[in-house]
Amino acid sequence: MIAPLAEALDRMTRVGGVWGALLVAADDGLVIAEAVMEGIKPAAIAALAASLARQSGIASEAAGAGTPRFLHLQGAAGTLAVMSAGDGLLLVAVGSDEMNVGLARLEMLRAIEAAE
Amino acid sequence: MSLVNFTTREITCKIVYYGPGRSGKTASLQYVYGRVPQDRRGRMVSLATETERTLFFDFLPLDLGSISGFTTRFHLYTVPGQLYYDSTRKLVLQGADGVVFVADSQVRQLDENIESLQGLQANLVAMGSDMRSMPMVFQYNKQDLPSELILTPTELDDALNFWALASHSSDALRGVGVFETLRAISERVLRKLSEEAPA
Amino acid sequence: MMIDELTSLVDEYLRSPRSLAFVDLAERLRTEGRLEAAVRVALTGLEHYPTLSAAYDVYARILLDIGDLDRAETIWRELLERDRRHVGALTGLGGLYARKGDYDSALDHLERALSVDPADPAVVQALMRVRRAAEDAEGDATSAQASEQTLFRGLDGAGRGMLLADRHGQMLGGRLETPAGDEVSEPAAAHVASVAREATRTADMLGLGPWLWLTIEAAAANLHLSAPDDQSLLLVVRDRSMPAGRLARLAERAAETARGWLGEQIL
Amino acid sequence: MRRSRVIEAWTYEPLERFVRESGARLTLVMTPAGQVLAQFGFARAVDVMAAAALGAAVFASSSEIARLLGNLEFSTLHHRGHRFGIFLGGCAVPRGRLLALVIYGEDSSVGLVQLFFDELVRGLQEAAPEQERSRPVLAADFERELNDSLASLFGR
Repeated sequence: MIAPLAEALDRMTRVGGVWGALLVAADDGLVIAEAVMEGIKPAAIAALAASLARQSGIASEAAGAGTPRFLHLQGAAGTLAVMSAGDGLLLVAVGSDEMNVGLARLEMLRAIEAAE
Repeated sequence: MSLVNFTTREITCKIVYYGPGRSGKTASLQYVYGRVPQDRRGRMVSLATETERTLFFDFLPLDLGSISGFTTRFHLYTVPGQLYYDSTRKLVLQGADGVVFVADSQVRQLDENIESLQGLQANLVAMGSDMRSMPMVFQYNKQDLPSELILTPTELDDALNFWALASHSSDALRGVGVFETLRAISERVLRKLSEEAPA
Repeated sequence: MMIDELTSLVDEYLRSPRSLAFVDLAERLRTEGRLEAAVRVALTGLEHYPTLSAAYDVYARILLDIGDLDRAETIWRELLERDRRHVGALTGLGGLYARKGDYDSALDHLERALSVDPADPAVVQALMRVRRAAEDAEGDATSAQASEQTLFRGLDGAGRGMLLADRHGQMLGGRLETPAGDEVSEPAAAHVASVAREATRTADMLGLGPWLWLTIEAAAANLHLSAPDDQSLLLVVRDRSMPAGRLARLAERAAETARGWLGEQIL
Repeated sequence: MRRSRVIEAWTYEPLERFVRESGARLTLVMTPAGQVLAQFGFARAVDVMAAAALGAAVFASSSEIARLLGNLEFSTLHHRGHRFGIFLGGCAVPRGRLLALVIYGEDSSVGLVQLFFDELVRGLQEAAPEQERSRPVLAADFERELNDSLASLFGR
């Protein structure tokens, strides 16, 4: 994994409540890179996050809101955050319901700037 | 290996047309494709090169209707004849329930026929089968050519048919002998099924 | 049920008694009220297919019509043990408990059936029947009819940025306009149902627990999707000037309003 | 239009759940020789028997390449086209090896197909019957029916 990418994912995993961070190919729903805790299945996260992003994109366009940049799915026991990183890539963070989504979002933005 | 379903009473068998390049394997299938009503066959698939030489295989699914209460289907395949394609020939031969060896009756093609037959034997052995256990018939094609250019069926039997298998003369382009050969191999494949159950 | 449809099923069944046509035939005979014939076809079929869930499902429905509620319940319970998302079993148990007057269990099973397949009209019809029966049983069929326009009155964005839809992507109330003022309520309602289904599945499969809400920060606006109750979806859309946290709070209040309004509606 | 044609009933439930969850357009379950055991989804999207033969050929040739590379075998193969993707995967059941050919469109992805394919394999393995008891297949006098059938095929 090229250094900046590995570093960015590593920093995302240091945000409170994060169980794992991934870079995902949006169209294929496949993992490109990941840093996840034991017991977390990256393949499932990538496939489902990409599918949710695609469906959300269609709904957002239909509502006249344009292309989504960031998704935050809140569950009773967990959280999923997905940011569009451009070029058909998604940055994904998954974690507990206590996850600091604001901080995760900032780390994602930093990772994208670092990659540019 | 035949797919037999006792619940829905359906049989599907695979028959492979084998032989040297340009011996008339594809022509035989094209004749069958042209003669059989549309509702009794599927689309013919041909994986061929630009120069219409079979690259991988031709495929033609035939519906024979009900035989002994079993809906019976035959999947006819051809293999590429050129020596170069031996690895793909091996793949197409996998799971075959019967083989039609299409020999080119021209005198100048005898060596190619022999070489292709040896290749078939080697491939069958590699699959755990052989000429005796695999239902097989010979189709001596191009018998319509001038007699001085071709070997007679008897001469071809002497040169190729060491196992006293059924052999039929044919002119695949005009369809002569194609029906008889297909009937012969179908009989042998189904007889094998009726004598012993699927492996 | 068209007679020729039944005859063609009977022909297919007689031609090959082992074919799967027996499931449809048993169901057709059941809906025709010819319960004895339905039982015979179902039991004969089960001899050939001793593990086919669809066959047990239709057999249980026949038993229910016959009145043998206990055996029907046992079969549907076993189906659910093998596949807890089996729509036929969930719907069957819903009808069974409704017949017993146990409306809470009936609604619970029917709502679980709908969460598996929100697009199933049979389940929606059953839900409506049972809910109405439950209301009648409680004897408070008030019929206040609040108009849709007053649905979100007083809330920021009411009338153009709040939309209530059912799980099948159809409008319940509210209105949504693009920043340019074009109404997009219908298309938005249609698509949020798919998003909600994906959010439910994603949360379930990734161990995030039941999903509560989804926010989408998009180029021209922020969207907040939540479920005021298990039958409806609330979409709140505000321009980017409203931060995500405030949008979530606004959506919570809109959800409360929606629950009240839905409670007053007779569906 | 019937959404499924199931030759072997035990494949129905795992296959139906896979198509529902993965959003695949069509899924075929077949033998390595390309004989179809079950199909589920929009069959009109493709000529099923031709697709099965070609799918089996792709899997056979890639397994041969894997063998040449000393690699045991590719477990799955994926080809992404513009509008459709093709996914091929193997599955071992008591009777031998089966293949699944999955065709999916833009409303799904190879990630989703792979995610639910693993579940399909488990489902097929649990549902698959043991090796079928061997029984004689055809009546001894099948030749007459065979000849009649072939003759009618060739319009003789």
